[in-house]
Amino acid sequence: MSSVELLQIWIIAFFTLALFSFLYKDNPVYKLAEHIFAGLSAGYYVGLVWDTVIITQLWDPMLAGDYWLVVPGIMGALMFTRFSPRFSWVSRVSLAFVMGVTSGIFLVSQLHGLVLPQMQSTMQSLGTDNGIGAMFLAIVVVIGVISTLIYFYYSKEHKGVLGVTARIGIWFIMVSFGAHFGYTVMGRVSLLIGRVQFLAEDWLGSFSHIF
Amino acid sequence: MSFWKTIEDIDRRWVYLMVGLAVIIPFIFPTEFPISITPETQMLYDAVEAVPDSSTVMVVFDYYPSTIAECQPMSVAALHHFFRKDCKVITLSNIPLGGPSMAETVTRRIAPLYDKEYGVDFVNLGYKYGYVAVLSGMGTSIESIFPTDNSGTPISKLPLMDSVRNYDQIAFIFEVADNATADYWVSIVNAQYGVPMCCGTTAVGAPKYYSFVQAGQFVGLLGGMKGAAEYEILLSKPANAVLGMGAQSLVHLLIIAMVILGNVGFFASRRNKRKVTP
Amino acid sequence: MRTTVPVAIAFLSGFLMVVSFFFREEATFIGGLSQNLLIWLTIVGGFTLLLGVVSITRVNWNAVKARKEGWIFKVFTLVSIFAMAVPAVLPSSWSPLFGRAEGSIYDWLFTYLDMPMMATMFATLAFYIASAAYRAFRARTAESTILLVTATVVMLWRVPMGEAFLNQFPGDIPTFLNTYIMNGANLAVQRGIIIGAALGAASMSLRIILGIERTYMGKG
Amino acid sequence: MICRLVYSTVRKILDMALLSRPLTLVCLVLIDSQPVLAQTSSDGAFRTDRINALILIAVFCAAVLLYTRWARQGRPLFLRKIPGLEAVEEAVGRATEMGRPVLFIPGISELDEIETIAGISILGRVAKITAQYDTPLTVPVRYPLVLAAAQEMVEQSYVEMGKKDSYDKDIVRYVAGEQFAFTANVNGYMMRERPATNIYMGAFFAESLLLAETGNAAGSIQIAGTARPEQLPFFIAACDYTLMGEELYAASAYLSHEPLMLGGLKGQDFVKMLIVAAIVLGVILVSLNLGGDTFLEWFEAV
Repeated sequence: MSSVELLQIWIIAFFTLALFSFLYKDNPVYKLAEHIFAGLSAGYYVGLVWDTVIITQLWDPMLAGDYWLVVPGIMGALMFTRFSPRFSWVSRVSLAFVMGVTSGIFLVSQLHGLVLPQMQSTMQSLGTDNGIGAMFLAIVVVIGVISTLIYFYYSKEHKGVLGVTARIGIWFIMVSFGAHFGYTVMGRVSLLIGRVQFLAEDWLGSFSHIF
Repeated sequence: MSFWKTIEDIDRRWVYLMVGLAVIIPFIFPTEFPISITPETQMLYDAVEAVPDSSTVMVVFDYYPSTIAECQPMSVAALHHFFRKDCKVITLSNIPLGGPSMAETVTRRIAPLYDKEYGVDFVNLGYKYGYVAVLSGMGTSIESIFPTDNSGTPISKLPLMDSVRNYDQIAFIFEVADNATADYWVSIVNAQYGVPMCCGTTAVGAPKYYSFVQAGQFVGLLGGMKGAAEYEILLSKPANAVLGMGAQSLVHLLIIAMVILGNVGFFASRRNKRKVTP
Repeated sequence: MRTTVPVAIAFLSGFLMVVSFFFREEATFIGGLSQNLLIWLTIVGGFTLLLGVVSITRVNWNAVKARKEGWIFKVFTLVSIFAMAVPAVLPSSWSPLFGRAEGSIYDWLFTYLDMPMMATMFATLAFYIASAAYRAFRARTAESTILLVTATVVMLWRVPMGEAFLNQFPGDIPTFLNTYIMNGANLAVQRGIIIGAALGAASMSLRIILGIERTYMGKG
Repeated sequence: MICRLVYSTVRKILDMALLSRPLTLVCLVLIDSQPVLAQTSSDGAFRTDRINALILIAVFCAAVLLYTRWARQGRPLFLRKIPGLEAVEEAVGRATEMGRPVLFIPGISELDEIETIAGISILGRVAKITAQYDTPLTVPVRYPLVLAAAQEMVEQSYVEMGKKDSYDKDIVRYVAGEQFAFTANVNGYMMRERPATNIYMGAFFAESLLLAETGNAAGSIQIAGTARPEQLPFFIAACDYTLMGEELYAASAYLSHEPLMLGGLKGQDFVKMLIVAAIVLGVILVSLNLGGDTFLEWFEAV
């Protein structure tokens, strides 16, 4: 292991332990790590935007003769008027463009790409053609979807039939949330395992090279 | 009563300490348990197997470095799988923070194992702002959205990209995501361009995507580290995800034990209260 | 002027995207136009990423200048921003330390400081989730009991040791869980939520396109 | 000027096309779509195979716009009471009694997220209560645009309650752009200042539990609301009250009585019922073999 590698491992270990230290108590080392973290993450965007947007997407194609790109370039630059109290309204133009295009795609893709297919695959046969198990599953899905939709229906009081359906809905919702919680525990633990793998193997391993 | 009260009001730092120990112990005393394969993983494996050899596919790195432990094993396994099948791989990312560099590092680590060459067998397109625009735009022309690859080489100079114009030339998309970008791959690319795709996602995201699998919008699903471990087993390439399963097991059991203990305490102290105040 | 122009732009660009969805891209003028708008969006939008950087620099700079409490920490934030940003925008032809490629300062700071810190912040969640489960998971009502039981069983099922335990019981519990819980009840609820959320997002988009919703424009 | 003209003309055309005859459009879905759908994949420029999406979009837009118009005209539109809304007011009241601050986080997403907008409108209501009782309020945000919108909202609330003097620009403050840097900072604040009440309303991600657990450790009363299903279990586990999913939007519409929000919600409700009806119809047709497959084709996304 070279001394550079050793240094790198110790730097990672220092910041890892600094952030974990908050679990015990708030402390200055944690605070230091927290502030460096905020700065680095912000700085990362500068390099990324400079390279992937300004150079490759804007500057190079413009030199190659695509002069129309002046328009989005100016619009992008106008975003910064946001910081001047007098001219901040100008940035709305750029923002409106971003919001407009995104909304246009969203309006269509949400209804077309999500609502239609999800409705379609809910319309399953409740018959016994595919066996009792499949029938039971189809019933669970159909009732679950409908009762969930009803639970999130606000135009009527949840009384009578609507009330009963909404009540079934909340039970379904709790089953799903429970499943979600169980699943998520796995995810979070995995990430901790990742850090412990580093600390146990790389960092503790490096001790033998020093001492 | 006081015993249960103490148990219930225990300082949370003791809990943290126990979790820490539960993660460390399996690394010292490793134990192995058989890993069963869930149908969603099997479906994903079969679907990737069914992709024609030597066709062009996309492997998407839509995750932040923070979830590397869960997501990276999936991308690694996917790359093994596609390279083994001699597929041409295009990688890209919709994650500004770290996405493109992870794609670069991982792919360049795996490719030499299969004698794959950059530009001919695989290409890293990198990152562009605005996933909605990127996903829609590539439907017409990939080059218009990504004029260059991640390191600034013009797309026209990469032999692999000669035959690839838009989604029509992509046989399969392997999305690995730790966030909602997977939804947009479904609602835009799958719905409008009909490219078959599957998804590897964190355990947090997985429950939502069962619905997409059943609707046929995803042909398979890997849920969290367990899903990754199953895929590694199917590929006969056990790696990090399989290794992590021991620690995973112990922490799960610890948390379950704590939930049970907490509830016993809750009921016990409630009964005691009833006794005290009739 | 200050409101009308942005509203008109949002309307025109949004409406164009909606219309182009119903026409073949290659065959029509509108298809080509919408493709151009998408390219523009990747450029204009890219700049919004920088707004946050300017904000955080300003906030910290002001705090340091006014010697507010804890200003010394803010100095570290400012130094970190510049250490990351400045070498990244300098051309790599000057020195291999500049630019974004492997071996650059930018890449080094990201790999050895930023990335591990992100992963660590996320990893602390494992501790929090354990203490939340211990403290808050109580069978108080019928609903919370359902939540608790499902969570526990799914937790068992998702790890090899737990699965081995579940297999001790009669009936194929893992298959039952996968079929009727994950692909049954869970799937149904998620689908209901997906549909509801899609309607919500679509309604928001519609209102933005028509200029009814203007909150995003903020003050001024 | 020209922009305005174009805009108002198109708007009028849309209004006429969509608002005047929503019922006709609904009928269209049920009667007319089948023959049109039959002739899919023609090679013309217009995608006839996407006519089903067109119809859905048209019905949806019509419903939302119609209800929005009604709401603006002041027609009484019923919304059921959202349980948990009183909880918000009670929790702020408790902070007043204890003389400790209220912490409000309008999510960590950008202003283009519907949840953020809902969160900010709930913030308006909360700020009115804190203004009335002179309770300190802190609102950390993660985006410059959210900062501007939230500042404006809080200022307006204080002015409306006649407390312009007690409004401080630093009530709403920009913290950090990175998700966990933001969380780390807010967590630090919670442990140091120990607010009596924490309210989380908006889009939350992995930080949900980090915030809620720390808040709990600091002994605060906590109320949360988010539409993210994956984060709801954590809020439910760690907070005293949680608004689930669309309850967040309903709450903001209910509290603000803003016709825009109300109209949107009512329109969505209307379409939701159509969807339920269509699913029931589809299930019946498929189960009884009454041409269900043809019916299913209407929902094919291409």
